[in-house]
Amino acid sequence: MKRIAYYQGCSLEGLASEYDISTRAVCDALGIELIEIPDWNCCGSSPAHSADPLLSSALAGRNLAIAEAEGCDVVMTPCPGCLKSLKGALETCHDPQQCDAFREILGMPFEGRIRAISVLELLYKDVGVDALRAQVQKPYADQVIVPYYGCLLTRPPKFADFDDPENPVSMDRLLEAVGVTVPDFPYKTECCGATYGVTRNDIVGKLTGRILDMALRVGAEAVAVACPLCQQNLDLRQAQVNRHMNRTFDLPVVYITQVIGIALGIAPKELGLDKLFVNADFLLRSAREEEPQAKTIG
Amino acid sequence: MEHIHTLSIQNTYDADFIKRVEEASGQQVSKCYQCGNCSASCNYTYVYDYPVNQIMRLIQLGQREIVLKSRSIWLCASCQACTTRCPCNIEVSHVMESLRIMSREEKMVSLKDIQLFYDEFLRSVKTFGRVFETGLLPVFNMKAKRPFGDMDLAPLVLKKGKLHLLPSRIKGRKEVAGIFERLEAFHKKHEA
Amino acid sequence: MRIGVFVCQCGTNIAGTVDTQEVARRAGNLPDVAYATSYMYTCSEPGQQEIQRAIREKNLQGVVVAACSPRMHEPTFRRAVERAGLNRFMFEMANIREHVSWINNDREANTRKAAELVEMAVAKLRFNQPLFSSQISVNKRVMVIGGGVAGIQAALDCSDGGLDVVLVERKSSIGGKMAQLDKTFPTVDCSSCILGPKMVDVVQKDNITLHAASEVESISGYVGNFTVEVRKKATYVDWTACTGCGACIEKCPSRKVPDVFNENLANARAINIPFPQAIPKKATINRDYCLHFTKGKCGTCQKVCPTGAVNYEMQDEIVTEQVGAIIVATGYDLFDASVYGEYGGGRYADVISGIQYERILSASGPFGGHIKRPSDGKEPKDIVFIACVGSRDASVGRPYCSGVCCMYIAKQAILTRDHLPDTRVWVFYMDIRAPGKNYDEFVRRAQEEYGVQYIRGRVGKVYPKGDRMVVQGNDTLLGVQVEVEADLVVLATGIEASAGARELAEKLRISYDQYGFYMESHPKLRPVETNTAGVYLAGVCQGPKDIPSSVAMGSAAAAKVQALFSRDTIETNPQVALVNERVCISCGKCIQVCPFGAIQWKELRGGIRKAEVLPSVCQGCGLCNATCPPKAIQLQHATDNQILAEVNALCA
Amino acid sequence: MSGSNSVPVTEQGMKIVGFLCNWCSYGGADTAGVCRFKQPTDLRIIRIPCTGRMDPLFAAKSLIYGADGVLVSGCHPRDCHYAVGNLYARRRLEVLKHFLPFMGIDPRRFHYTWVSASEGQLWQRVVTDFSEQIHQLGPNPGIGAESEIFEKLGN
Ligand SMILES: Cc1cc2nc3c(=O)[nH]c(=O)nc-3n(C[C@H](O)[C@H](O)[C@H](O)COP(=O)(O)OP(=O)(O)OC[C@H]3O[C@@H](n4cnc5c(N)ncnc54)[C@H](O)[C@@H]3O)c2cc1C
Ligand SMILES: Cc1cc2nc3c(=O)[nH]c(=O)nc-3n(C[C@H](O)[C@H](O)[C@H](O)COP(=O)(O)OP(=O)(O)OC[C@H]3O[C@@H](n4cnc5c(N)ncnc54)[C@H](O)[C@@H]3O)c2cc1C
Ligand code: SF4
Ligand code: SF4
Ligand code: SF4
Ligand code: SF4
Ligand code: SF4
Ligand code: SF4
Ligand code: SF4
Ligand code: SF4
Repeated sequence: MKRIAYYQGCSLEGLASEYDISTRAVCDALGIELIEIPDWNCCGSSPAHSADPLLSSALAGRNLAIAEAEGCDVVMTPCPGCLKSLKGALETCHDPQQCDAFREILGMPFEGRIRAISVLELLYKDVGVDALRAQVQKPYADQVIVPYYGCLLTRPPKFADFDDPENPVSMDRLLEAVGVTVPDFPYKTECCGATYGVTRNDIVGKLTGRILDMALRVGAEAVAVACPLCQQNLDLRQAQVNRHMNRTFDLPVVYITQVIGIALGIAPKELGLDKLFVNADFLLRSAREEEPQAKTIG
Repeated sequence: MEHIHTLSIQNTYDADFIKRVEEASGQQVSKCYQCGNCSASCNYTYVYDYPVNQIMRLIQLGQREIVLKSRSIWLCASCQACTTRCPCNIEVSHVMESLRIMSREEKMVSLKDIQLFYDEFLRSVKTFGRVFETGLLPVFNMKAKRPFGDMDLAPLVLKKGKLHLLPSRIKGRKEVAGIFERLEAFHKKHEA
Repeated sequence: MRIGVFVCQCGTNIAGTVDTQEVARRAGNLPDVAYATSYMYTCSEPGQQEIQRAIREKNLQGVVVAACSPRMHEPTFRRAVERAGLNRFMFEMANIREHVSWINNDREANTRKAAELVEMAVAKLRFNQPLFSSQISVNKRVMVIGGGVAGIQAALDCSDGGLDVVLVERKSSIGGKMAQLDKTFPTVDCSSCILGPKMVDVVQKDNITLHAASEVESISGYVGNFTVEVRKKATYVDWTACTGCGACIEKCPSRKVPDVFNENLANARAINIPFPQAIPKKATINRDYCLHFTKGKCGTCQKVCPTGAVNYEMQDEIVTEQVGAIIVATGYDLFDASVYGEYGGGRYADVISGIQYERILSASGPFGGHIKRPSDGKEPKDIVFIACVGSRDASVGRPYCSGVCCMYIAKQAILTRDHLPDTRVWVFYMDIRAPGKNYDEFVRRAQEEYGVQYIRGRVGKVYPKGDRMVVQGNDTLLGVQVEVEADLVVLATGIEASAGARELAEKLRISYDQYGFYMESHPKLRPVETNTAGVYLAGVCQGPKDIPSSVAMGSAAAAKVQALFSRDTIETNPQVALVNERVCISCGKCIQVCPFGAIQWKELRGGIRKAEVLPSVCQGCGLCNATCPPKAIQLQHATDNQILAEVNALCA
Repeated sequence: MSGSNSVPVTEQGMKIVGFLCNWCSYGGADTAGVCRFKQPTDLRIIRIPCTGRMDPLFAAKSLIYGADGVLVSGCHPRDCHYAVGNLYARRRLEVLKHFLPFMGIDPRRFHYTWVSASEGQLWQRVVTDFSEQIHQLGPNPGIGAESEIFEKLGN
């Protein structure tokens, strides 16, 4: 059995805490043991990258080194931004031209044997769609949810080894496995404004507005995400978006782990459903009632 | 968009710039044949002063100052759409990233706010080992002279119990600070 | 050996900077040199007679001429010594003009250098052996592989020249891609109207044997005498009996078979004739969809066939053909657009390829020539073309230009505006490549007369919005991102090597480039020949090209074959490798390296094997010679001894 | 042979053996001549059908017998008249280059390159540069004599 280290990253400690608890709850329900990286630090995110790629690699590298020292084979992180930093660090570590500088700056032993994966890859590849389907206790009945992967999860292509960079399907398949109806969503990988939440929320307003609008057009009741930044932009900032775009969006934006958690029979509170800004109780529709008339609700 | 009148190419041509960008990014900029796919795919083209394909063209023409002073390089969100679709296998996003670093080094940063946010972010990491979201925002707002930026969100966040009043200080923050220090020493050594 | 040396002055070309008298004098002191002299213009008629006279009078057994480059006059002098009774390989040249007198003015150094070059030539000549060509007879039948327009042209031209032709086509009908096209640029005339008569000619010529639904199984032999095994695939219909009446097709209950000829825009039946003008017009059963084969249930076609042609027991058959030359014209395939996830080809019904659009435009196509979109049959109001899909794109491994798509986009845009004057046409392009006669004018016409909008920039993404598609691109001339909403998106998918091209090349022992296109012998001067004697190329199998060039190449290949067949025998080149069986240790290394497959095992008594060179196949590269560990295999006229003699003469 | 460097070597010239393939480089050398591109006089060209015919032994023997330099030139990779001969040559000659120091021969005395029949100017440069290099190295002191290189590489 693989030893899986868990790297939650700063966002999941703060504004995205429900992503953290739902990830842990789902893994627990599926019998996956997560070993939290002791005393992990921030991976540096885009600011580190824009300052110096070596800084980014070394910051992420410290977490990898700790996980490796704990005897783990893979590091799983729910945050695509962190994933990019972790993969970047591994790339630097294996690049003959950079590895010496990397090691010097990292300043601790690290072999670079470990792999970095996202929670999505863990569910899609390691657990598998069929195994997940078999564990569903409360399948959804008629909920229509679009999967929104965001820009980083499947890019750049050299890092996206588990799904197609242009038309990823892993989240589609996972959602379908728990009974959700998944329409074709053309904006799966469009960027939502990423880190400009703070500095330029006019940009976020426009880009996020497009995405929410397209979700409504294809008939979605909610957007499923796998990235804390996407979630914040789409959910927390939905009111800002409404102001910028002169709209009245009221679209739940839920973490994929929350959607799956409900279907696995986990209590909504244990998935942090109450922490979302736009109410997402529609998810519970079929979870409460399994009789056919449930279909008439809503 | 600033209008370039006549660009007397040789007067502002910096051949060394092309070389430095290529070295820093590991990308061969001369491979770009100006298809425009990067700009077609970039969600930020509308706020850029030069669409990213023009940034690539300006590098090819050695126009260091226009490039390093452009707003585009700071508005790039590293979303990788350009890298993913470039038919010439250029990691365009990587080039943009290298330009940000160069513009910082050469003191040509156009959008100081974004740089400031990045700096505050890293300061937080260096101090606590993790990012302290609650602390980062007010400091940034103050320094950026936008005291009420995002204040509309505070009550929402507070209500959901998501606002931490204290940073989580990790035990290994000395180790993390050490990374910053060794990096600085490393660069000093290599400049010498 | 008695050797004669002739040092040419070439007027002042050589004598100006080389003391030719001195060179001749020093040559006279070399071992075995019986006669040495200097002459004004050695290649002139009197010069050659002087050599012949010396051969006779001085009883010379070998001749060295120190003059210009052997690439210039070696054949001249070889003929000259032959006329005087010497074997033409008892001759060597020293290049003292291009390599000496013309590149430096230092008379002393030049003279010394010229003398040394003569010394080297003499040293080599002392190891020369007479070599003799042999004559091999030529089988004057030609095989053409691939029945597209290039192959058809080649077959008809050979047939007109009185040759017997065997045409092998892997599909059930000839015609290739051109048969699928609606109209052709730049004249916009009907494709099947100009191709149809040529296809009919093929079956009407007595001297053309057509094997359709057939592929080449194996090839052996060499120029003049190839043996080709052809696999005739089981069609489950006896073609000698089938009249092409179509009764079977009408009654066949299996109706959901992808119609390949119509690029899957319609359905066909399990028993089918691909298109009305098919040649041969014979039915074929598609096993994968036939209920008889999949479920063991049906037998309708057999029952309704008036001639009793249907035969479910039919097996593949191998026929052997003997030919003297082969023309390869296997054409191309199209890039699979679904590789571009961002364009949605293969995912969205209204994102189609250029060849699919040809079928839509065609009056015999799935919509009877009415332009409709596949999803709901509506007439499109906006059509977007995207150029260079799977071309000029290193990220998908296709960095080359497909050469024809700029033109076919213009053609299809013009035809669209002809059919539907109210429909707007948008073309996203990077560069317009239209270098043929009347080609650029044609593209200009699309813009000037037909109002087609060209937008310069590659497209980032295509996605559905409502029941239309949004094309997100960039106008690089304006420097802005642009969006165009379209009802139909046509991807100009590029040309790639046809499936199985590499395997066929290996059977033919011809080389191909990294993309699978066949390599011509010389990119400028031998464009239809390959490096394997007797094998010629025509059409797109050599690289992307349009119909006029494919046809020209078909005719050129036919002309090459006629030239080859104009003699009854061909002379072999005797400068080939030769194995000394006593020295050969049977390691097989030479067999592995020979690029032409010219070496094979020869079984001796007692089960011992030794390498043996097929002189008619060997091209004389010498790779085997350099490879052979005990140096058992020696390239005649460039043996180790000969080359080392030159080295010795210079260095020792 | 010490002190031979002080002898004005150009007077006698150096002995450089060139092995050129018939199809490309020999033609390139002809083109250079036709264009009257001036070149040093030290080179003596041996015509071989293809660089694939080039037995590394020819080069080694030349150097052992006392040639001061050996130059091999053929068609550019992919342009080989015989499809792949030059690719084999490249591999073999690369090995030879690494082997020369072990014979005590300065590997700079050996060079291989690609020149096509139309590249007269390139040929002029190749010959000039290589001849210059050999003049700088001076006459070949004989096998084993340049062993300081051997020592350097041996470590
Ligand atoms: C959409 C589109 C529109 C075009 N429009 C025009 C136009 O308007 N004007 C123009 O000049 N050009 C046009 N072209 C280009 C034109 O199609 C080609 O130039 C022409 O068809 C090339 O002919 P060919 O005989 O070389 O190849 P093909 O037409 O591909 O014929 C090759 C034949 O060989 C057969 N074959 C393949 N492999 C084997 C094998 N191993 N054994 C036996 N048989 C084999 C194939 O089945 C096929 O029948 C267009 C191309 C496209 C894609
Ligand atoms: C600057 C330049 C560079 C080029 N570079 C390249 C290149 O790198 N690669 C390439 O592939 N192509 C190149 N080309 C194109 C190339 O020159 C032509 O494709 C090629 O020369 C055409 O050969 P031809 O025999 O058809 O015509 P020509 O070379 O023009 O030969 C025609 C001959 O016919 C003679 N003639 C004309 N009228 C009569 C008459 N009435 N009676 C008798 N004789 C007559 C002429 O005197 C001439 O000798 C280049 C062209 C130019 C202008
Ligand atoms: S990485 Fe930057 S330049 Fe590239 S598409 Fe994204 S935002 Fe635009
Ligand atoms: S996508 Fe690549 S080739 Fe095209 S303009 Fe951008 S950088 Fe240049
Ligand atoms: S043989 Fe050659 S060198 Fe002599 S005259 Fe003829 S052309 Fe000139
Ligand atoms: S198989 Fe029989 S029924 Fe079918 S087309 Fe041929 S002759 Fe007609
Ligand atoms: S046997 Fe097959 S081909 Fe014939 S009619 Fe039935 S399904 Fe069609
Ligand atoms: S012909 Fe035109 S469309 Fe086709 S690959 Fe070349 S440039 Fe692109
Ligand atoms: S000389 Fe070349 S072609 Fe001839 S047998 Fe040897 S390797 Fe083959
Ligand atoms: S390489 Fe030489 S020894 Fe080996 S099989 Fe061939 S000829 Fe015989």
